[in-house]
Amino acid sequence: MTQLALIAVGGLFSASWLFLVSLGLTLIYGVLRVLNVAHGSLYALGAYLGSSMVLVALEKGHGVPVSYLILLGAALLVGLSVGPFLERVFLRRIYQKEEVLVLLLTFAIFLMLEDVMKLVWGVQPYVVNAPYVALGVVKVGGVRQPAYPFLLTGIAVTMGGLVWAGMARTRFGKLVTSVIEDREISAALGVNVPRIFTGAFTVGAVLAALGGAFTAPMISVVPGVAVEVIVLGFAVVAIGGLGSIEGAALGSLLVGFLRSASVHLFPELDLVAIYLVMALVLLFRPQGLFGRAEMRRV
Amino acid sequence: MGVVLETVELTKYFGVVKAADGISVRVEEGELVGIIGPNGSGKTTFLNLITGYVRPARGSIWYRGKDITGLSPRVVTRMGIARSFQIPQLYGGLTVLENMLVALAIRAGRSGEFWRPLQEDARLEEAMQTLSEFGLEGAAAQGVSSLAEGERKLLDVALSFALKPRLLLLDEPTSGVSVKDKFEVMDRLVRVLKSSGVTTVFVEHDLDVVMRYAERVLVFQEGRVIADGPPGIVLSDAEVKSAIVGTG
Amino acid sequence: MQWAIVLLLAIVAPLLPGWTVFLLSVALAKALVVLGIGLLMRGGLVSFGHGMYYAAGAYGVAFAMKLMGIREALVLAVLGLVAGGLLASVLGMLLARYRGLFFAMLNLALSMMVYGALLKFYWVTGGTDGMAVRQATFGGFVPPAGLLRVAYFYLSLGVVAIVVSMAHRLVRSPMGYLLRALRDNEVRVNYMGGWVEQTIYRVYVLSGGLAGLGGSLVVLNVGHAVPDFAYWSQSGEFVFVALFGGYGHVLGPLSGSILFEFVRSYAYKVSPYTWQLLLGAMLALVILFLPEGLWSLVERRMARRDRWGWSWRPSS
Amino acid sequence: MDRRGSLLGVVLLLTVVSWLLVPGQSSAQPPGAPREVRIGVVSFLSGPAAPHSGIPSRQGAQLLIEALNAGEVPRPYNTPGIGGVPIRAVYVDEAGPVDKQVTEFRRLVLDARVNVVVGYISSANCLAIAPVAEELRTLTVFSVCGIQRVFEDADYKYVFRTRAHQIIDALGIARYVLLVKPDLKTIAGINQDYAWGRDSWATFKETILQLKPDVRVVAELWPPLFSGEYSAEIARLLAAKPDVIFTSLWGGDLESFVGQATPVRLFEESLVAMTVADNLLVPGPGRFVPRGIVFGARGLYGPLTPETTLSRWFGGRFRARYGYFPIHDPFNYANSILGVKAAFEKAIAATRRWPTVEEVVRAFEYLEFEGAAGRIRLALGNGHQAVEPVGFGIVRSFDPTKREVTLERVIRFRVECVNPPAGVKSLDWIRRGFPGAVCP
Repeated sequence: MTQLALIAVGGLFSASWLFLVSLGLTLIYGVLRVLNVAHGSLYALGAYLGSSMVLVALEKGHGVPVSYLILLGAALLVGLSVGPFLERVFLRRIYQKEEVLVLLLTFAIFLMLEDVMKLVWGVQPYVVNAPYVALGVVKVGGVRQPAYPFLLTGIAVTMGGLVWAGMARTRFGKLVTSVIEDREISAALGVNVPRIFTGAFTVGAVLAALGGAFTAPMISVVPGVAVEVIVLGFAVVAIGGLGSIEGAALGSLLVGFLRSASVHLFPELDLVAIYLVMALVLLFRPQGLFGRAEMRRV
Repeated sequence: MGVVLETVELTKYFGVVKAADGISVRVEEGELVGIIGPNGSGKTTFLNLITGYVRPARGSIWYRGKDITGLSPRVVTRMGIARSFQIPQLYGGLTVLENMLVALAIRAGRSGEFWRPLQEDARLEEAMQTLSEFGLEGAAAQGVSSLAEGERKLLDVALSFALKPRLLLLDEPTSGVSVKDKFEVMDRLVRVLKSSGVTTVFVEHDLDVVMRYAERVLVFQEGRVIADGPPGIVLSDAEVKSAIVGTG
Repeated sequence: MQWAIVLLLAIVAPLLPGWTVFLLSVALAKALVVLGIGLLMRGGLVSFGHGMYYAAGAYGVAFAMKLMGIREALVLAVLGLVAGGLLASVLGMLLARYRGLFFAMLNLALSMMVYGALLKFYWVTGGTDGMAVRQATFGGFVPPAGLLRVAYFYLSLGVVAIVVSMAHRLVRSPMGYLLRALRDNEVRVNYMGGWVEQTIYRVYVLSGGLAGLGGSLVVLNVGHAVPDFAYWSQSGEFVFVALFGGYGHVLGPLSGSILFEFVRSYAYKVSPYTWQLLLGAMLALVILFLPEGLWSLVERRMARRDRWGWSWRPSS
Repeated sequence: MDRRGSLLGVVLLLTVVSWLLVPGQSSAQPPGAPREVRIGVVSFLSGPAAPHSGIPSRQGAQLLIEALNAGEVPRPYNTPGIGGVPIRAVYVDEAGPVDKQVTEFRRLVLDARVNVVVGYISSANCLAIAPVAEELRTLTVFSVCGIQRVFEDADYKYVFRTRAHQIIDALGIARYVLLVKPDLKTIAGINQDYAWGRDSWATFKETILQLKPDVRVVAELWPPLFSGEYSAEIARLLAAKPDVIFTSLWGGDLESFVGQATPVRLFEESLVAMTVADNLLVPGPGRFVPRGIVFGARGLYGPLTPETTLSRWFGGRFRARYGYFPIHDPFNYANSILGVKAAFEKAIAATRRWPTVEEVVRAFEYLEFEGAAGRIRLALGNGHQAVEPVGFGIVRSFDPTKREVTLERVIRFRVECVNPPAGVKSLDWIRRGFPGAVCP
């Protein structure tokens, strides 16, 4: 019983994190058809800026509660500045090119940002876990569990909900949906597609930075944190269906629970679990769980 | 004269749209059949069904006495049914000549050959000859993306024609072609087709074209064949006229 | 054209400083992988998992040496080709159905599983510590230390020369054109009666074999095989080099690979702390301003010469 | 001889000796000396292994080389440079695939013309580089990498390792926990899923089961390298309640693990034994060492460093310059460089001229030299592989400003206790019950 409860809670934590990491990725793909490798860099930027800002605030004597707002602020700062910058300066130039070329461009951006972060923050590790510790622990099945990951779950659900509602309810969201449905027709109908692109990329960047900023209190932020995120995010998005928000949610849950179960039941599988799911899903449903199979009109 | 193509009660719905609703049609050897009908009446779907691009929910398709229902476009094409497309389906990165050479290599079953060049003398000769039949020899070295729409349509048909099919299905060969050039394109097409004697079914949007070139007309409406006969008789029918003009 | 380059490399190599010869050998070997990936890319298929075939070739050599005691360089190279090709012929049956990003991602997933397997079966593969590969022999001889690198270099060069000229034939053959055709319009290939899956499968197996061949030559040069060979970033690097050099011409991957290795080594040398920045910036520039790869510069230049009427290129 | 004559003799002798000894004169250099000795220093300058390993290593190497050139290092290294010849360091990034490392090594030797290569942290890189060093006949001294296979499975002439292999860490910590917790019944392990994690856990488990066969293993967890998120693993460990948890996590992974395990009091529930705990002492905001853990530093380094003239000097200099007491990596790199100096100077003393590589190698074999933190003896692998003592303690307190821990119940294991005798493979030695081991 205890084990089941632990698997469930661990799965939920893992899934929340994966969803936070993959939501922006799938959104950007859905709108821009760009598989953004630099997503990992935005995540790392969020983590670095978040932890260093919290650090300064704590040193100045601000209480821990403020730090959550600071993390949010850091994510917004990164997303709203770096996001549009990358989109306008780099991506905009080559949208009409093949997807792979764009993907490699984001890979180039990723490489550059790796060293830029090193130049800005140095190679010293950042461990700023006050926000993590402050939330205390809860008991699950008689076993102490940190409460912070529940905050992550909350943020993941909120963000998922906001993005979903934003797409369904707001004018911008409807424009985005129309661009997703058919770029050419939307453009012909007077939708400002480039603006939609910048907007969607920025939202995706904010989400990536948010994932990084709120993961930072749990981990030691060191060079290279970006790399792991990319592959995990890609895997989740591929499982769920490229461009699908529901898919990212389901993919996260699937991978999260499998990882958690593997830790408790077959620890040897931990490393390959996610790729196993990915390969199986893609073999039987290549478009992903929620992806749409597109048929070409002739 | 034998039956080349026969469909029996072909049925296919896309959601609530009846793309094919029990189509039974028979095409004889050497015929030149025109299909007309308003947008969304199931004309293109009919071609897609025959060639295996779309699988029927019900019904069967017979080609020269063989059941070809559910076979893939590749197999159907190999059996001797070629088609052209409403939006020309060309290899945009290749030249006109290369497009034609690829068609010829595939027809000859040489597409897996990796040792000898595509541009073999015999193949080149046939390619140029076929292109000149369609009046495209002057554009041979051009990339297909730089062709005018009429030329693209012609090339699209030429590629199918080069496969030496027994049955040729053409999807709106003159759509996208300017009114001025429309008859010129059709004249050329029909001349080539007639001289080769290939059985042809063409889908058309334009009443005048069908009137002038088809030997027999099928009128489609909401996935059903509502009239079948010589153009002069069928197209003078009031119901048919309202169906085509009214919704078209 | 390619023969002129091969000849040039063959003459120049022994005169170059020692580490350059080594770098060239590795670059040539990797060019084979890139060439295979480039062939697939001509067909519109991008694999982010060819590292697994590269690793298959490398580990194939390591196991052949360790378990069977085979040390003959050429035999080992062929074994690498077979290992890569075999793995690709199995996985290709699944993968030939997929296109676009799905193809890319599925390749990535499979290669990460190969990576995981190499890591997991550590009692056989040595895990992340990898497997050592000893010096190979050439026709039964062990070259003296001073000539060893040159021998490996000529082996790589010879293999590359053969493969490049075969690839050059292939891209001009019906199969080569069919590959470009199906990239442009798969539907039309089907409607000509062409067998898309079969063509993709064949090219996929071929590219897997080339990756294995490249892996075997790299590991003979480097002397050590590690699971990282199958890691996604290695596969990504191959795709990058294919684009960098340009896959429109068979010499693109070759020149791209050589140039890339030199640029990377140079970046390590001049800025050991920020070489990624240099490399990233270079990649971004190529993608933004030369999306057809560096070789397109050469082609443009040659086209201009043609126009001036003193072409020295054999008719093609 | 009368007194005056003997006095004259003494004066003469002194003059000659001082003429020979005074540094700074060109005559202090042996004949045939080059203008400089170039040393390639390879460590991770980018990627996740940089902050806790690569950068401290480089700091240690740089500090020592500068001090050597200035002649500021205490005896017996108080002569400038190597044999009077100044050292020039060429730093190289160890990040990147193994073929890149082999290429860079060749470039160092053939293009940058280094005389010696020092460094390497990754075991895979050490295994790959060793044969290349042989081929290029270049003196290569490994500093940190731990894999015992390098010298147990092969013989090398030009390759040395001036630190003990990784067996001492896991074997030593197993002996330690058996001493401080003799009644232990259950153990668990959480180790990264790659060679270092696997080898460390195998060594620990085998040693425990060898010495106390009734111990049960209740969990073996294998998080991927650099995963950074351990809540599921920690929950499993809390539920399993093992007496002792062994971990070889290092760097950012270790810090993340500590950060996540502290609030749920894992370190109070079980005795957690960390072989690379000294990584937690690298400066950086917000980082801490939990109380009550078994603290290992891969030898006698960090807080376990013995008091010697050199260790006091190196530790003091290092702290003054970089703000923390050196952990094992800077010590390891310093030891490699000191070993090179010792070997060169031993060879110079023997030949009275600038030695060839072969002569340095001969001098290096079975060398015993004063390391930056105690003596280093090259006893294994035909005199190419160092043996070292190792020690552990339990953390009583941590001072975050000085970045220092206070340890209690410190136990040091002598060389003969934790290193296999020459000619015996480590794992065989453990399985056969440590024949010849001399333990407290």
